[in-house]
Amino acid sequence: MNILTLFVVIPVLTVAGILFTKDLKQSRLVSAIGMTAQLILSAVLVYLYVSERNAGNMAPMLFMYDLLWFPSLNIHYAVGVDGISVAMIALTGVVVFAGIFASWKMEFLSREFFISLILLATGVFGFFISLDLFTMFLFYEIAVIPMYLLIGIWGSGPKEYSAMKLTLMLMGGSALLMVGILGIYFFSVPTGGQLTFNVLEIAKHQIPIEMQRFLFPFTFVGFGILGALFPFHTWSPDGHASAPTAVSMLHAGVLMKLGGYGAFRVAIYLMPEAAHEQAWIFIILTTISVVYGAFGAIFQKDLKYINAYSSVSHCGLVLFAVLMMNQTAFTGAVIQMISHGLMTALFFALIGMIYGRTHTRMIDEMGGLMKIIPFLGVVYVIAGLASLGLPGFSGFVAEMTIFFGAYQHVDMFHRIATIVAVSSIVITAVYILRVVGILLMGPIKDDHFLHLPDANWYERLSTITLVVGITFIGMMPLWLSDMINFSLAPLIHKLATIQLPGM
Amino acid sequence: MSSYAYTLLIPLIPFLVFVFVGLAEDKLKGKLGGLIGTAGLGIGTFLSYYTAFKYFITDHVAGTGYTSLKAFEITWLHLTDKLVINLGVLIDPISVMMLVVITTVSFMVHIYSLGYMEGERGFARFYAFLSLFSFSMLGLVLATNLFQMYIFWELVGVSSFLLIGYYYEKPSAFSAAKKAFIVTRFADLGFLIGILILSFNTGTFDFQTLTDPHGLAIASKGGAAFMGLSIITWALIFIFVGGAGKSAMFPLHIWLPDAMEGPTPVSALIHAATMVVAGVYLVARLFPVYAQGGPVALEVVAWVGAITSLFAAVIATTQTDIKRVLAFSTMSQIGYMMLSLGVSGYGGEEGLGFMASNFHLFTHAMFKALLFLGAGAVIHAVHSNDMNDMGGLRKYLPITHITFLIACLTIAGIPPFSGFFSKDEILVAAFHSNKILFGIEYFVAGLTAFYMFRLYYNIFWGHDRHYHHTPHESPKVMTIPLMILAFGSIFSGFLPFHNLVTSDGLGFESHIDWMIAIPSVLVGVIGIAIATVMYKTQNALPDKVAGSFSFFYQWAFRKFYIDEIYLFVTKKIIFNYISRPVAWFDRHIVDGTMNGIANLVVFVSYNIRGLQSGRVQQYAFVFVGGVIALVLIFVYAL
Amino acid sequence: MIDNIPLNAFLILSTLMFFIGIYGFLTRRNLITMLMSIELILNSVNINFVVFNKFLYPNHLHGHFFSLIVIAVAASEAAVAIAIIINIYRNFKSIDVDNLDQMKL
Amino acid sequence: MTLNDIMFYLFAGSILTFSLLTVTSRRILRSAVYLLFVLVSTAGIYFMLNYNFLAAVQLTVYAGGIIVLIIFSILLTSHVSEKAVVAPVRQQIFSALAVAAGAILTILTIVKFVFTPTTSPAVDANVTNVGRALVSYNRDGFALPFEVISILLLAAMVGAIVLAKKEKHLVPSNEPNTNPENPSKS
Repeated sequence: MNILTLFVVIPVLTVAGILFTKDLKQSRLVSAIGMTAQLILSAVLVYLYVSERNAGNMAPMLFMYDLLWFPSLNIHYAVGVDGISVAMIALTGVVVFAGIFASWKMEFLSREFFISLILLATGVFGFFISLDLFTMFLFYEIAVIPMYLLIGIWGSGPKEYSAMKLTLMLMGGSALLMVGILGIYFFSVPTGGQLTFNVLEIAKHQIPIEMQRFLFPFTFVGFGILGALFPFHTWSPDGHASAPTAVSMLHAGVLMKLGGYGAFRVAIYLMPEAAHEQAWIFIILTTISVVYGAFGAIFQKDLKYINAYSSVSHCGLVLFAVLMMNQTAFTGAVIQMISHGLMTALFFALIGMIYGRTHTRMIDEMGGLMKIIPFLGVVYVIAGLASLGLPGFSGFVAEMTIFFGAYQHVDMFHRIATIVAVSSIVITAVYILRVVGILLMGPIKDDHFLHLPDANWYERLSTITLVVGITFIGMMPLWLSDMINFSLAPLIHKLATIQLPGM
Repeated sequence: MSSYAYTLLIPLIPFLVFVFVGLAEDKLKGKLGGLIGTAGLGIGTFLSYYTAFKYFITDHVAGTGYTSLKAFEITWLHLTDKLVINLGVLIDPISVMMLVVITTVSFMVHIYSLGYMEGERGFARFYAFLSLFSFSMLGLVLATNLFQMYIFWELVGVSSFLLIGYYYEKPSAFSAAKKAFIVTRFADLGFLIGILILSFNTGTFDFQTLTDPHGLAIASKGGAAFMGLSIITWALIFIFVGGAGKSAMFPLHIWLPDAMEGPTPVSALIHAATMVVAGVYLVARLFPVYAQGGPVALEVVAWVGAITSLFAAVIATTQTDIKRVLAFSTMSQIGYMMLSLGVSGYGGEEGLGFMASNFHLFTHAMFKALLFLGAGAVIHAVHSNDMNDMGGLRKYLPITHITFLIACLTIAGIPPFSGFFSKDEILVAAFHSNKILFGIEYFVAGLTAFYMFRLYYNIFWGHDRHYHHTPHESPKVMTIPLMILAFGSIFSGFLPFHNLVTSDGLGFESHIDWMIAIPSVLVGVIGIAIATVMYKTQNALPDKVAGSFSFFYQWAFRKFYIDEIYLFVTKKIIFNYISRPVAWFDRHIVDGTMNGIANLVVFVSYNIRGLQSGRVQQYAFVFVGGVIALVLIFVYAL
Repeated sequence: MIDNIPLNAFLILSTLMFFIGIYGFLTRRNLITMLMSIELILNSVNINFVVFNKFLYPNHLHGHFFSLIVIAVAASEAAVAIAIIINIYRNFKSIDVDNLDQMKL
Repeated sequence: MTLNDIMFYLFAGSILTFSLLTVTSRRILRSAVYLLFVLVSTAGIYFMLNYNFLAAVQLTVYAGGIIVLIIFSILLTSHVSEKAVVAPVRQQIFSALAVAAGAILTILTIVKFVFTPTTSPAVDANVTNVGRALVSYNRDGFALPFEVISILLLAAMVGAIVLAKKEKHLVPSNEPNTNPENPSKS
């Protein structure tokens, strides 16, 4: 069997396995085994990919497999990966793995919980391996639907409201996306002949520029909603705040990356001309996202809200970089996706663990936790420092690559946008340190907190996995950036050869 | 060239120590963590001295200049085709000098802390952070390129943050740490923008390429102009903003006094000797670019330095917290260094200011670390920072007293202590460049002598206070570093800096200009004399003087209300007028729109629901109406 | 026999009857009277069938038989409807159509 | 104007009058009686059209069967003297307007349309012909509809019985005291 297909098969088998379990212990064991297998598989994929490239395989996509499953519309199950997808798959593997261990104590309807969680993961994995727009969209929907259940059933606070809001807004995004994808399909082969959903096929042709102008905003905004593009980001704070820990992790860590990845792989790759023309609008929006999310985070009191706004800011940076449309910025965008995925998953995991102990997420009700739960405290500080872009952690690499990439544009507009975006690093520092200060430092506010237990083995496993990922990328970014760089070649080539009307 | 490859170990050992001690913190009982840290740094110190010896003496071919060489370099990240981030080790006069400074002071602080921090919770953590700081600072000075410098610049900032916030249970300590981090981070924003501009226009981060006199950076000084200055000048000004933040230059200095919340050895290491001079080092590192590519930027440096030195010295005369006095003194002295760089030219005698700046950096590191460690010993003895709680301590703390006195004389510029030599060079350089700046510095020299001796007398003279327990001299592990640093303070002035550390690598003849030196010594002596009159014995004179200048005194005491202005801007304006409205806007406008759309749908469907009333007659009515309408449309209208 | 009466007269008669039936259906609140309105409607339709048969296609008997069938259907409809009405009456103690809005739930 | 004409207008007049009375009368029982008159008049029209069999069926099934059924159910569900609740005036006006519009439209259409009768020889609708056609399965035979109708009638009969039969706990009664004198009934 094709190695990529395994990424869909293993979760499905895991789900099937969970169906036969009876209680929490069994279902979490099965999930853990399945997702560990998945993580190992991701590692194997990275290894295979790198060795294949080193062996001189220059094909744009590796491990291709193609199966026609709906002939009348020419829809294929077409899979294949390049460096970017491999990186995203590895990220997903890590985050899902950590997510399972973060929900080790999910007592309520545990079987159903793990099933939904792994279905969600299936969708995400499927999305990243797909080369066929329709199949990609299908997997995207598979990922979104369990979200509703996960938040609506296992959430906290106004969970029905949040679940509804999140799902409806994402579905709104899907609707726009559907228009975009169908449009692309119908204009995929302008010279006549069999229409196709295959990304690689479409990329060989040029979609008529009039259609691009019309379809690009649909596609970009459709993915942008998932990537928390201002002003379509409001599902994110509410959704994240209500979601259970593992879901927040997966959602912010991976699902939001679908937006960035899709915007890049579909919107920019297939419609570069329109992207060039309309980029300025979205650059303004994403610049606003970056700064605005950071400012929004300063004033929040709920830990999850803070992190959700920070995600808005960081994901804004991803889209910002994608729109800058040069190699460095693209590389930065991908690294930022991975880096933010790991960091935010770590944050949400920690928040979940802290909440599980103190039963509050309001920062002003807590204080001095560093003394009580040093392990979680230290990891929280690490996550915070990574998030504010400290060298040695992945965030720094990503942000710097983005800023330097963005600054390569010679005109004033891009420059100013870049400098405004750069200023977010200060604001980020402000809110991160504010939280760290109130939450972990200072005197202990509540005597009830005095005897809270520090992290368990599974919590340690979950967080350490993520910390290792963050530090590894932060310390040795070269291999990752080279892997991504190589895969960008077709796109860069396409960008270099497009004829820009009126330019 | 690769014969210097071992220098890689100098930063690497502290890093490994950090990782090891940091991870095994709980397991390290007693002083084990500290001993490991100290041992690691001891090796580093030895290697640094060996490197200095080798670079300046053994490997140096007489009559030639000192060249810069890369001992080690790896590629860390590709940004664009041209911009590559390397990590490496650059060996040249200033980096070797900084190696010596950092390892010496850091080693002393490591030893000293074995005594000072004894019994503190998180002793091992303290040493882990110290090692992290040493690693970052060494990485910073050994950087081969601007970006590596930025990386370590940030790391230095975070280790400073961690160390200031060492007593994290104290809210004041943490808020000081936060303030330090955020203010310097804000400055780093300038640094980063500067790097962006500079690297884009020159296509490189590498120091050797940047400072190449025929390189792009210098050659393009007349390039594209923006608001009257060339792009390179702007870049340099932005970079200087970063340096000013780290070096606590006015108006980005506000974090430094608060940073005194950290343990005293930390203040000695980070906030006196090493990290705060990073800004000076940065400008010195890019000095050829500044001098030849953007003279205007250099003028900015000079004026900011002069203003800061004056401003800080004035405040220092009014403070009562001994560590804060020293902090302002540090600012003032760094202002000197900046000024000196600012008035310097490039090459030969012109580069006197450059040499003087580095010279002063070196001597200052010695005597300021000494002062801080001495202050630490005093605090250790009386458990207070406030000089009103001190007096007559010379009997109890003889060694501390003597070393402190030496340091005070050094900073006051009294020959033959080292401060005299370095300060004299700065004054000469200023004299040749700008008479106004020279005048300011003369005045500041007097003020410096005055406030240092005010401090000295208040601590060691005057009458006894009622101490909780009789103050006693610190253990040997603390006094020996004091003695070593005192030794350094006395004799480092005789080092032939004009031959070793110069702007172009070539030595030049330097001599003491007695026309300037004698008045400067006199000014110092006058300052000391005034302080003696006012503070040696308890009398009412200080209050009278303060009273007669009450308005100005109040201003200076309140540090010219700069903190309040910042607080106003951040708390009131940013917090209340930006962040709060953004949060509100998000909740009510953006989210409100989304909810509004949802509510509209609910509203519409609620009303449409009325149509589905379950009343047959209503359905029938609509049905009939519909049929009629259809007939009208299809039979009559069409 | 009635050839001198125009076809339109019959049609207008049945139209009026039809709409009177509809009027009744729309305005009466009582299920039984609504049922009677429906009978009126059916009746008017029957007239149409018959008249068309007679005047336009006297060579066939289709309209005639259609009327017959309609009558049969009307009978069975009435039977079922009345059964339902009685059932409703038993459950709701009312056959006022306005009370019967449970359908929407 | 022949007698036939007079007869026709008489029938037409009575149909319209009694139709109106049927749908407007406040007493349900009277409505039923007025409906009976309408149906009988309709049968008269059929007679005039020479469709004797149909007229007979109309009289027996409609006037005889259905009306009786309706009257029974009225008696079962309401008191004889009870006056029907009248719909709100607004509803009446709107209905009347809609109905009037519909009627006018239809009549206009009828008037404008030109009907073209066939020229083929007529078939006499006497009982013989009707009966033959009803059971014939030739091209113009109606055996199949006839069977369908018979099944429908059967189904309706069964359905009516099932529906009208009193069933236990069809709807859980909220008012157990409705029939206190006869608890075994429910």
